[in-house]
Amino acid sequence: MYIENVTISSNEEIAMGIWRMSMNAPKIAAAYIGPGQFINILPNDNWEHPIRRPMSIASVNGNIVEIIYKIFGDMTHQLSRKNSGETINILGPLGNVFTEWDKKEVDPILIGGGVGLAPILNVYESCKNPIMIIGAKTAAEHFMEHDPKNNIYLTTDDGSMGIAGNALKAIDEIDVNENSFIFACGPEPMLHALQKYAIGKNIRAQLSVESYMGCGVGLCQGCVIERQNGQVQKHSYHEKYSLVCLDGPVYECSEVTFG
Amino acid sequence: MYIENVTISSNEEIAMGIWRMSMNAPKIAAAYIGPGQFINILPNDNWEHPIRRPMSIASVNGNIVEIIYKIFGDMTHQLSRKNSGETINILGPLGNVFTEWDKKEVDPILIGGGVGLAPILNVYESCKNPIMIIGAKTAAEHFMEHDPKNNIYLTTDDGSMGIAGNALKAIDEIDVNENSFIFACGPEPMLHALQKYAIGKNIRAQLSVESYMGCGVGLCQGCVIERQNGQVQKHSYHEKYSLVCLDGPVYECSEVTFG
Amino acid sequence: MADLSVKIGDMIFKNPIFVASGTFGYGTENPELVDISKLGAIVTKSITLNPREGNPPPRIVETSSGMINSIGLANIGVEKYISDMLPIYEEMDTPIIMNIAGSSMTEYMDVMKKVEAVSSNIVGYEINISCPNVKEGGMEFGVDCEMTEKLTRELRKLTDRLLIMKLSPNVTDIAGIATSSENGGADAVSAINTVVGMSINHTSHFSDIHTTFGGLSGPAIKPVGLACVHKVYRAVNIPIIGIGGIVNSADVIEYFLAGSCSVQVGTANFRNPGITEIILNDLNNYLDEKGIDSISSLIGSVMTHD
Amino acid sequence: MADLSVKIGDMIFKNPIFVASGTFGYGTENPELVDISKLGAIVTKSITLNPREGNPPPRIVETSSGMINSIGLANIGVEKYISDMLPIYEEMDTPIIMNIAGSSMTEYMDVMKKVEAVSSNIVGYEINISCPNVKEGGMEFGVDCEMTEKLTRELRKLTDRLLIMKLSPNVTDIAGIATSSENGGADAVSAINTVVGMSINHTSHFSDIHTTFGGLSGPAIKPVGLACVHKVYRAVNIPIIGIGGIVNSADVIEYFLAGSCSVQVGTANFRNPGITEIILNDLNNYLDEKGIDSISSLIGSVMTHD
Ligand SMILES: Cc1cc2nc3c(=O)[nH]c(=O)nc-3n(C[C@H](O)[C@H](O)[C@H](O)COP(=O)(O)OP(=O)(O)OC[C@H]3O[C@@H](n4cnc5c(N)ncnc54)[C@H](O)[C@@H]3O)c2cc1C
Ligand SMILES: Cc1cc2nc3c(=O)[nH]c(=O)nc-3n(C[C@H](O)[C@H](O)[C@H](O)COP(=O)(O)OP(=O)(O)OC[C@H]3O[C@@H](n4cnc5c(N)ncnc54)[C@H](O)[C@@H]3O)c2cc1C
Ligand SMILES: Cc1cc2nc3c(=O)[nH]c(=O)nc-3n(C[C@H](O)[C@H](O)[C@H](O)COP(=O)(O)O)c2cc1C
Ligand SMILES: Cc1cc2nc3c(=O)[nH]c(=O)nc-3n(C[C@H](O)[C@H](O)[C@H](O)COP(=O)(O)O)c2cc1C
Ligand code: FES
Ligand code: FES
Repeated sequence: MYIENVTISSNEEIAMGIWRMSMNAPKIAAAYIGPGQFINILPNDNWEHPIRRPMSIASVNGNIVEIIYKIFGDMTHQLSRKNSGETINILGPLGNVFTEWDKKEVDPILIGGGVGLAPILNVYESCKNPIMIIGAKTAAEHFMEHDPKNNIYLTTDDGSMGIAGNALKAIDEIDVNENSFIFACGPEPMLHALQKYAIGKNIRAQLSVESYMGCGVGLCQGCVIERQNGQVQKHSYHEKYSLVCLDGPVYECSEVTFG
Repeated sequence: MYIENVTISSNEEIAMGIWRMSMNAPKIAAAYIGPGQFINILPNDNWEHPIRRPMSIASVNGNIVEIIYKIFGDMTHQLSRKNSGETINILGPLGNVFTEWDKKEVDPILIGGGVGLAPILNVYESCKNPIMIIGAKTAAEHFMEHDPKNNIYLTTDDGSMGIAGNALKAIDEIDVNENSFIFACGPEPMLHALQKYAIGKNIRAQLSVESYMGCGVGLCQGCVIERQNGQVQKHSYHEKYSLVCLDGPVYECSEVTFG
Repeated sequence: MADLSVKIGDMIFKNPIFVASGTFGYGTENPELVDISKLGAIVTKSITLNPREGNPPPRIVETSSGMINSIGLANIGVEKYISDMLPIYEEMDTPIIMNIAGSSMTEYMDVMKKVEAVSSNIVGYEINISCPNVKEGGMEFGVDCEMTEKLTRELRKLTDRLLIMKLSPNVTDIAGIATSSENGGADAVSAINTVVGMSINHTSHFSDIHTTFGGLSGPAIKPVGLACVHKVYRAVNIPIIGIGGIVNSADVIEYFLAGSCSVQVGTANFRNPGITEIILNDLNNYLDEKGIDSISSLIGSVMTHD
Repeated sequence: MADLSVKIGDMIFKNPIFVASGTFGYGTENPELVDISKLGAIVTKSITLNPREGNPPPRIVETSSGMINSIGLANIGVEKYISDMLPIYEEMDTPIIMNIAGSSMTEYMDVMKKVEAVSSNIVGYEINISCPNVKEGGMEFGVDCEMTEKLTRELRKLTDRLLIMKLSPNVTDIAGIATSSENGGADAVSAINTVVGMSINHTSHFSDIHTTFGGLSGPAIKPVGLACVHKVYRAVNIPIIGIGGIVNSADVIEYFLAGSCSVQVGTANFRNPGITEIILNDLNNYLDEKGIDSISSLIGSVMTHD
């Protein structure tokens, strides 16, 4: 875990309101252990926003760490106004990783909803023969091609591209077998639906969840999610709640409770 | 009085830590009535610094309003990082003006200490045959030449350029007559000393004072300076204190009390 | 367009955006930058029985997302308010709420009696029992339930105009003070006045404020204002005027959700004297986009998790 | 190099930069980003008699220059603290101050008795009588002078270690509570805990915090913390540990000038777990540049205008 002032090597809008930023972060790149991990970003040094913003790592190549982010509020807006050559301060790598997607006996189904696509693309890059489903509200938010022949399924809520509907809709068009293993990241309703789906179909799933983070490093106890059956994790002070920043963000499907 | 989002036409360091910024501010330029007036600046739209920063107008040419500022704290630092083409929000023109410097029977002595030089340079530009004294800590903070033949006297506290010492030191080298009239802007100790000097020599003086301003437009009652003999001004709620933003910033020498 | 009108006592205000006492003078300044006829109401600077020169400078200083002030109730006194201001208000169609401060029950009453004795179009009184910056700021009332109730009751007897008690956040139990105001007969309470604060220059080692302590305002205190309003909302049945750190329409919505039936904008006026007009426009757009017919339907409707 | 050591009771701390309770866990986390041996002391997360799971999420939200939290005293309970933490502390050379919370006099006492019954190197106790987020947070003590004095007196009987009462800003008269702590036999007081606050999402209309109200911390509350410290400084003779919005060395100086004899850094750790080391370096430079021999010489030396 490091704090680095990193130089931005590129920062561009890749779809409507969706940006990709690359930074030269040698220490964090070296310490990175795999898809699912995130960094905690501080776009500037004023204290109007005292708290960093967590962003999943979308890829690591050499010293270059990449994120994909959506402009949501003030800090992501500020992020989008940074030019290459400018520096920002990041803390990472943080959190745990998706596992087993690289096992021979696993048929991975990668599902990314909204900005949840960042860690999913990260898995996709190293994954053999995955099926990938990426959901968005509308065509303009997609920057890939709907390509079912190559097992890339895009969905849009408004039907303007790919499959009309959400990721659940797309999964119906896919053959699911006992080796199927869902790896998903996205908004809570999507994860909740996938949790039910996976339990119903009796297939495994790993879900990367979001929560409001005060620190990202286990100090504030703010980022909790309720466990499903009180498993104790070594970093937690307690049994009912898990710390997403340390124990997560990736959980086995039935580990956590939504809503 | 207008609030304008103005485009910066230039912003450059003209001496060590001293910057000059020009902006295209047609409304404020049109409403400007003379040297002494100031604008109230908001370098950005975040609320970490809720309060604008007052800056004297150094010149107005056509639509172009110019300020000269010193990097002091966060807001002036942010100002210095603005590029031409970017916009900032300004409110003005505010405050009253130096008067009588353009009268035939007046021999003006213009004195600027530190960043107090901005309004002084403004008078200088339109003034016939003035004597001008500009004080700074050290040579690097000056951007003009010490040129006594042309009645431009520079002083430095450390003696690294021009006359060693403060503005009072320079005034000793000048012939003062009954038509001499001091127009000064600078730090409080300098103004206080000039006040005593002018009263002692029985010459007139107008002093542009600084005070901490919450609004610049008469709403907050924060910017007060103590009057010397309880003159009532039309904008004041009270007799003991004057509002620098409305009644000032320029006062007749014996109108106000220092320290 | 949504209905922005709000009701306090028997008065209907055309919109809920008021300017806060001490941040907009007597409503007669600065007409260039703001169309005051668009304001829901103007709360004028605290008036005391005698004119007050206010505290010596430095009176204000900026802090993180806020500012501290200690103006010290500089004001023209009630006589001059009556002679110079009331006639101007007759010409204005913006409702004026007169804010009164005092150091004793009699002082508050004397000020109100004088104003009630003349004819004017002011619509009500906001009673400042919460100024932290002067001994005479009424804080001894604002921190004590019994005295608050007594003062409210006496003032209630003097006027049929709106009677609004302005509450301090610098107390253990603001809901208790609000209840006392309600019991005393107030039409409404406004909350909050400034939070006691201090600032020191680490280079000069001087206090940044002449009186050492001052009142903190601005976005920094918005969470405190919201908490106070919601606590009071749970305790009383009279309307609440929300104050503290309001700088945009989202803030107004949050104050309504917490329980306000109108709001006052203070410190934000210093940054932009025309900010209330921007807030009003944005508020209209927000309500239209959300399909909310009347802003009053939002009052107190925050959804809590418990 | 200036002398940074400070004295509280009989204890000398090598420097005045402590980390605040609840913002640094048990001092056993996150060793990668901060060299904890450089800290003046670690105040550990509030411990209660029984383990507590804490409040449901959402537990935190950002506000202007601040944040609200309502963690709800999630903690491992005193038994586990004794079995799992105390042995680790034996290996550390950073002084540990144990923070205790409780819902009754007996609970505070029981926790302390259990710890006093075993051997450990903790140097003192900070008693949380000011957590605004749970019924069991001790606030009923923190707002009442008599109960504060009684609790302090009882705890004083149980230990010879440092006894520090942690004060709430959410009271009418913090100086009174501080005086009661002094009278009860406390070695020091720390001020402040968080300020009660609320935050609402204007789009969803939901409270941003599960428990509706939470505790505001960060730079936004620095003026409140400074004012509280200075008020307490004028009222008591025991040392004061300053807390609230400290993010850099200038803030530390200001807290000393206001009357603190050491400080705690809270929220700033979340932004940068290594921030205390930066503060410490800058503090050293500041004192050297100013030619100040000992930081303790600054305590309470703010220059006021009156
Ligand atoms: C583990 C994790 C990984 C994430 N990865 C990505 C990613 O790859 N790309 C992406 O676009 N977004 C990602 N997010 C979400 C991202 O952190 C928020 O969109 C961002 O914080 C918004 O900041 P803002 O200032 O623009 O918006 P704000 O206006 O501050 O906040 C709007 C919303 O953003 C969320 N948010 C704000 N602050 C935090 C915080 N400190 N922690 C968590 N959520 C917060 C809240 O839901 C809040 O209501 C991730 C979140 C988590 C927890
Ligand atoms: C009428 C007037 C004209 C001025 N003209 C000029 C000028 O032409 N060039 C120039 O460089 N400076 C000028 N100043 C001073 C300038 O306003 C301050 O240097 C500036 O506000 C510093 O802001 P900061 O954020 O960089 O520093 P900060 O760190 O915020 O403040 C440092 C110091 O700046 C002063 N200051 C901060 N805010 C204000 C405020 N709202 N009002 C007044 N003073 C403040 C205070 O003394 C404070 O201690 C003028 C001030 C006044 C009142
Ligand atoms: C400079 C200044 C002067 C004030 N004067 C008064 C006053 O005279 N009477 C009063 O009741 N409140 C006064 N207040 C308090 C405001 O009316 C308001 O309650 C407070 O500032 C919080 O709102 P804000 O955060 O929007 O500024 C004053 C506030 C400021 C900043
Ligand atoms: C997330 C969080 C958890 C906290 N938990 C505790 C606690 O368990 N016990 C306690 O006495 N104070 C607790 N506090 C209060 C801090 O110790 C400190 O008093 C307060 O945050 C003000 O300091 P700051 O502005 O530097 O954060 C907590 C604060 C935060 C932000
Ligand atoms: S974000 Fe602070 S503990 Fe997880
Ligand atoms: S700066 Fe606000 S009244 Fe002068």
